[in-house]
Amino acid sequence: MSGQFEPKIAGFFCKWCTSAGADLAGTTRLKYPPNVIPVTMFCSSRVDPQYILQAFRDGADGVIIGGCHPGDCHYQAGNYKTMKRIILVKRLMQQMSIDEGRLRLEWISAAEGGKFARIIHEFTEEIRNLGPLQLAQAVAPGHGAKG
Amino acid sequence: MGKLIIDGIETEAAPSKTVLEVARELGIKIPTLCSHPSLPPYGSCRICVVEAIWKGRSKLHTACTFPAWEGEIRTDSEPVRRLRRNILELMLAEAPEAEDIRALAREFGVEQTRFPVREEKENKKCIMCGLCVRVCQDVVGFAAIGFENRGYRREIAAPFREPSDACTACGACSFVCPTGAIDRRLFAKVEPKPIPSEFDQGTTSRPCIYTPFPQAVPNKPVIDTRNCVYFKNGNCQVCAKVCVPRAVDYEQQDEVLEEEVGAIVVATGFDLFDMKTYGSYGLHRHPDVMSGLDFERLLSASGPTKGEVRRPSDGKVPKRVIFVKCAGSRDAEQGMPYCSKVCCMYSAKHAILYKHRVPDGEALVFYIDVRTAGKDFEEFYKRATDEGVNYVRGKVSKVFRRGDKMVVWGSDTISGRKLEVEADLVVLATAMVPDRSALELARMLKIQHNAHGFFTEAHPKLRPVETATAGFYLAGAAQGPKDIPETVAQASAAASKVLELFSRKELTHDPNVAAVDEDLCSGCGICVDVCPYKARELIERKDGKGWVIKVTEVLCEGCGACSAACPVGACQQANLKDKQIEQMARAGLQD
Amino acid sequence: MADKLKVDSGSRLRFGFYWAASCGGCEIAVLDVNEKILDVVANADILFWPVAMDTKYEDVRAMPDGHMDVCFFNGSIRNSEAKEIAQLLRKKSKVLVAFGSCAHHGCIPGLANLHNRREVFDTAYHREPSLDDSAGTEPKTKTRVKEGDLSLPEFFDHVFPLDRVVDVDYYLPGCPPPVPLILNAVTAIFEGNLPAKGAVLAPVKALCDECARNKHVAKKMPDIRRTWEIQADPEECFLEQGIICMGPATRAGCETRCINGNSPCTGCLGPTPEVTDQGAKMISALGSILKVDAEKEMSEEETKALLDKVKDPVGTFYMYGLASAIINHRRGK
Amino acid sequence: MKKLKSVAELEALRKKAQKQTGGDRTFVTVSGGTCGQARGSVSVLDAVRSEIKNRKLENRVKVRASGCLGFCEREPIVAVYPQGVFYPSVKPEDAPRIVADTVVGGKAIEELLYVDPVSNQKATSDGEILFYSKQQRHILGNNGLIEPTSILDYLGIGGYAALAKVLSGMTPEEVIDTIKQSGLRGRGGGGFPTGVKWETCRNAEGDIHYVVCNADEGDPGAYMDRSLLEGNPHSVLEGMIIGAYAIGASEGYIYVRQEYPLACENFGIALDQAREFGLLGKNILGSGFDFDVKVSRGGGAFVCGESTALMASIEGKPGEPRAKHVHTVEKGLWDRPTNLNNVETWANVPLIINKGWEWYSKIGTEKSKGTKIFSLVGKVNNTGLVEIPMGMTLREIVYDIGGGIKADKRFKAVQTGGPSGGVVPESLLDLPVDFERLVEAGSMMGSGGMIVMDEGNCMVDIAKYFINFLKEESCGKCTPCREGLTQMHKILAAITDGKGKLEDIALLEDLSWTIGNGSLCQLGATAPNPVLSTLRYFKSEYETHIKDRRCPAGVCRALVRYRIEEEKCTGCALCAKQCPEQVISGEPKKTYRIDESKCIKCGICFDVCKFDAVVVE
Repeated sequence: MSGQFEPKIAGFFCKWCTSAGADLAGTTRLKYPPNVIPVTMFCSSRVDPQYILQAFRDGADGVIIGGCHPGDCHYQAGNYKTMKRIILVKRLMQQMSIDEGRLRLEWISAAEGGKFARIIHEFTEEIRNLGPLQLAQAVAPGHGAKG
Repeated sequence: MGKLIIDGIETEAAPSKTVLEVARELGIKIPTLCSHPSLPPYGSCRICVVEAIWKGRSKLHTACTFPAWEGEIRTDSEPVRRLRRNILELMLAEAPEAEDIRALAREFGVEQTRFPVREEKENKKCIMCGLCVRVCQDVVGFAAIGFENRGYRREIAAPFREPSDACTACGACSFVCPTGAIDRRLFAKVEPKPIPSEFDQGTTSRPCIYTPFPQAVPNKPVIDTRNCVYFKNGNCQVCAKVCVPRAVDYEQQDEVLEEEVGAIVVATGFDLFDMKTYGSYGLHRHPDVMSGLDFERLLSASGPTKGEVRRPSDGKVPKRVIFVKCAGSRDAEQGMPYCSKVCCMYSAKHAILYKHRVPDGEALVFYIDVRTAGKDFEEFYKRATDEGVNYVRGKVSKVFRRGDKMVVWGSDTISGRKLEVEADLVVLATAMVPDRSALELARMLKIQHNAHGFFTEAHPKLRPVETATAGFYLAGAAQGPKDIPETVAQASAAASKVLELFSRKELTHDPNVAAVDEDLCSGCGICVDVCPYKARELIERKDGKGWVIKVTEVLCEGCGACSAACPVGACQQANLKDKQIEQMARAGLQD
Repeated sequence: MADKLKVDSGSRLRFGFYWAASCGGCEIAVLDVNEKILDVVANADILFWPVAMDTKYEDVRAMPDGHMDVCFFNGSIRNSEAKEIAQLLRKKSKVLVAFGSCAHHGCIPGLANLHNRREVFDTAYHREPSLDDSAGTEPKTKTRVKEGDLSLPEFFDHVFPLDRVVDVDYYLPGCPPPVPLILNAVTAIFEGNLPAKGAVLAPVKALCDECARNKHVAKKMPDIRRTWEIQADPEECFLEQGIICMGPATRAGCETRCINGNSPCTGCLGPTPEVTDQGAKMISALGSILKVDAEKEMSEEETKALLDKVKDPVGTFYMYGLASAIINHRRGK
Repeated sequence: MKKLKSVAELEALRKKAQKQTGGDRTFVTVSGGTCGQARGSVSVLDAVRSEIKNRKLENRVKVRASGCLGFCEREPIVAVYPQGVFYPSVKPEDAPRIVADTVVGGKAIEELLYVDPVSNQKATSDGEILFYSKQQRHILGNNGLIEPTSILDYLGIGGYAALAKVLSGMTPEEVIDTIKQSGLRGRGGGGFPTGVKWETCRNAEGDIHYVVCNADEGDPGAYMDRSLLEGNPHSVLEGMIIGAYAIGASEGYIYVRQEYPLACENFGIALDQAREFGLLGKNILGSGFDFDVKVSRGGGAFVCGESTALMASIEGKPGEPRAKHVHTVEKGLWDRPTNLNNVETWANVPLIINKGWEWYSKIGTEKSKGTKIFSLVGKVNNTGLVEIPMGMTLREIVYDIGGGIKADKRFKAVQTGGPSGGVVPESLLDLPVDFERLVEAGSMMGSGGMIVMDEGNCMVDIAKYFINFLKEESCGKCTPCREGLTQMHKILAAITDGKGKLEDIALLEDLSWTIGNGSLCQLGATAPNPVLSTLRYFKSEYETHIKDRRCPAGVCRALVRYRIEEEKCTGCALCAKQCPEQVISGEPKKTYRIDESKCIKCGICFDVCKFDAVVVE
């Protein structure tokens, strides 16, 4: 690992599909990079855009959100809301010159352990290629960052 | 109302009925040919003639048309027999090839007719009773055939003697014809489309009104409304006419029953892999290649051959049957890397039963492994080999037809030889796949399933009959291939789990329900429709100063969508607040 | 905080006002209190108010620390001078109030954080069409002339809210702060009734709470429209008409002054207490109610196309709050 | 013409009509029925008309194209009134003389008058002709007095007076009672009492009742109904209207065969006229009674004369009979009460109403009242339509009215009742003709066919002929009729072909019983009659055909041979010239010979030989 950039990736996964898919990937002993720090929530619609921005500010080089496939949401339509939010956040990121590839929304079902492993692998490599985000709060000269 | 005496039996006169009907009610047999319960009396064949005696005068009438007035009826007097004999003689001359008429004539002692055969008549089986024409017009409502010419030139024909589009080859005419005189090809452009019997795996056909399978519960017939003539054009209704207790009700509709339940056990069962991608095995292409389930029907006493092992193509008794195991199962390339679990044992059973039915027949089983992990399973397998079933270890690569034989190409991996074996019948142990309805149900219930569509249990070791969702349980092959004892065990376990659930006085609920900070809530209403369970509603504040969201906690399933949607952070999920999540993420990122 | 001021009846308070990077509207707002200014004058001495009084920085420097009771600081921190004066006033004031959106969140000047100093200078001094740029002149902190060295304040790369450079006691939000909030604040000061330090001197609820257009029903947004696209129904909620209104994510207290003029809220009072990032929250809310009844029938492409109707996400959701947002500036290249 | 709104208006109109047409005015009647037209009456009529025109007599002399006058043998007939001079077999070239001498001059032309074939007496008027004088032409007689297309003519001879009488005071029950008392029985063949039928129909349950006129006259050689419809359609219509009134029907049908174009046309005209005059339609003659008649044209199937088949045909279904345990008077057309009567029956109704049942019931025998029209055909001298009172003997009909057997041959039998009737032999010549007697004799009244046969008729051949007709006309619905008649015909054909077996006679009897008792409808039930009655009276002829392979009448070709008697042959060679097969050879003036091996037995030589030299053996 010496010298190679190891990206930090925040993952927000829904409990029913993507987290279950991650479990499946695990129980089927699939290998995938350890760069993703997963946070499991009940539904991808629980993901507040603030978390994404905060994760970036807290040092994440990429953020991945995993939900159920459209139509398969355990809560009927949560993932549609997630989709709309993520689209807007990506637009925002564009304006802020943050490569929108650093944010990824994926539909991974409980059955898709393989897909989970593949996506994590793929995303990790993409972020690795994009390099560190290095997004620190702007600070006035002579001042340390606040909060 | 006066008395009617039929063959000495006294009964009430019933002018609304015919003598035939009353006689039949009394158990008196009167022969008929042109009469059918689905059609009004016609009186053309005259075979049902009876002697009516009224005020001392005797006259012959047809029982099918004659009202059951008061008086006396003799159904077997000498004039009656004489007339029937003579009519049958005329019919024998008219329809010399009609076996049914010959048989009926014999009943009346007529072996020969005194009349020459009506050579000029084309149809040598038809007695012109007109049932076919009437059923086509009055019952089916097509009028695709009719009488051509009149008198002795009469024939049954399609218009212009050309097969027409009006005829759908429904077969009603053949069905009612008392002498088997119908040649459908003269009427119909199309081939008849028999309705395949679902229960017999399509190896036999079934009528539009049928009992789904012999042990169906309730064991009552159903109407196939997609094919029933009545539902197509409002005609026929024969089943209603012949049903004595008047039980046929066309107004009945499929009903969607709404039941409130406390738990759901998902037991959608399995289907057979359709083998379409296994073209080289020839299923669906060669009649003599069949699935294990087809063979099961073939062995059944209530099956298409009444239990005789006869192959579909020519009805011959197969002298060599090859059983191919793992037809689809354990084949990752076909997307079924799993073992279907039941095939080893049922193939052994089939082979043994086949040997019992055809003692001089040869049963050959191709296998990858013989898996007998079950109580007495190994012993059963041993019995199969002891009884002469040959097992060959190796996969089959191809099945094809040569002459009237099926040829199986396979390998014997023990001896390392390539094999070519001819067989009369090939039985494929096709893979078990989830029932096709399972996926839709999975979506509806939001139950997880694996890549093959089998439902996923909450925990493979510790919670094998529960799903991740409280109140939903699994049983049987819906969860994965399994045999009957295993299914019964799992179903019993699921039932126990349900009972356990029901026996609790209180139900626990996930603590991650949404809450509202009333001080912050501005009553904007954004979160209301976000909630899929209608757990959120706007109410006026008690002090009258504005509106606030109220959460019905028991309805909340804890998805947290409202929390994300709330533009002021007033809505927070208990035990999973924004700050907690942010901290979780931060903690991970700071590693 | 009340103890800090020690306002006694009879003793007069000492006030200061300062204007950093801002439009001057906040100064006008002070006057908008109308005759209430007389109460202020009656009860307080204004020691420092550059827009109205000729007081030198040196005079302020000369004051003992904590000499002024309350200093109202409006404007964001754009350059070293503003920072310096902020620090000075912090020292000389018992209570420092960030007055108005610029001091609070950076406000419109904060939108400059979409660019850095270089880009601002290029635009302002080189690419301005009315400018003769043949000499390529631009401001420098130090310029040597024959009379000696001239100095100018340093133009920072980014804009900051007041509390990024000094400790702030209270915030009076709004662009400019609504008169009632100013009066409330002043009254609280006079009555020694100030809340705990760090408070925003405005209601904690969002604007919907006081909005007459809020009909208290499940909110749905049918489409995204810009204000000029339709003649907005003055009775109906803007969001329900497809117009993005920041009201749900913005503090109340303005008495819906924009909405009363049939113009949607743009969010000048900033987020409510539990919210870190007003824009992100509004994005989340919008994603929740936009076509909520038809979302399942829409393809991802259709959804994208719909959301493309939000022409300028930063300008829409961060008009006032960019400089204080979680990500408060555009990433450098 | 304005609609007549009351009986009084009708009577006023009648007076006007009588002034124009009746009484002592001169008019010429030219018979113009289908049979007359076939014999050239149209050109005779044209000739008479042009002669009248040439002499500018149009205003003084009226020329009538009447319907059939019955004396078919002597068509076309011209009669000049008021004198009643009767000219048979008129040719167009006779017209100027008739107009000049008889119409203008008032004298009969001797050489054009009728000469009785037996007595050689000349007859000036029809009353002097035995053919007519023995008849009672109550129904048919009016044909000569009117032009069938003129309702005024009909009114002039008292037409619609019966209707007027009924509508001006008779209750339906009274009408039915009158018909019942008169003893009128159905003329279509069944002989069912008409009044009883009407009463049953009237009392039958149903919102709508129908009356139907059966004009599907299908018997070969019978044309009574046709001549009535052609010659006096209003009389039939008037009967129907009265019947409808009595029964309570407001709709009627006439089922008439398409092969009767003139009948269709004339009846159609009558319907139009009746509607125009308000004798059909709503509120007939102001009585409040509504009725109209529709014409339904039949395709000419014999079986459609059977009531249920006829009704099925009107309903648009195949003309096949159905079981009639429930009668059509209760469930007929469209399952509603329907009263069906034959043309002649309907035509009797106005007569009975006008003259009263007392008068009517005096005509005929005890059980068969009134007159009956027969079509007298066959080997008699005077063929034609004859109307005789019930009870007249066959002998009177054949010898007096019919003028005896042609060519003085020996009488053999009369076939009555149409194809499914039977033969009455010489021994029964004195049988009074009525419904019961004919049935007793093994035949029936039928609709009135009467075919006279002489010694030249083979009875087996006759039976075969009728069975063939019935076989061809069988609808084929029921087995006994369809198959039985087919087999019966085969047996008869075998017998006439010389291939008969002795047991065939028993088989024919068994088959007859089977068809008679087993058939669905009356047509089938009566179909064996030709066989049964010929077997009854002429069994020996069958036996001769079978045992001796000989046809005594010399009709059955397979059983005859033609021979030329040398002594009689003059060698005229006529036979040789006519022989279609050219198998008669010889030299002129010497004896000719028939090559029997090649002879097809067509009989032309026999017919053409003027010296009776050709004999049949």
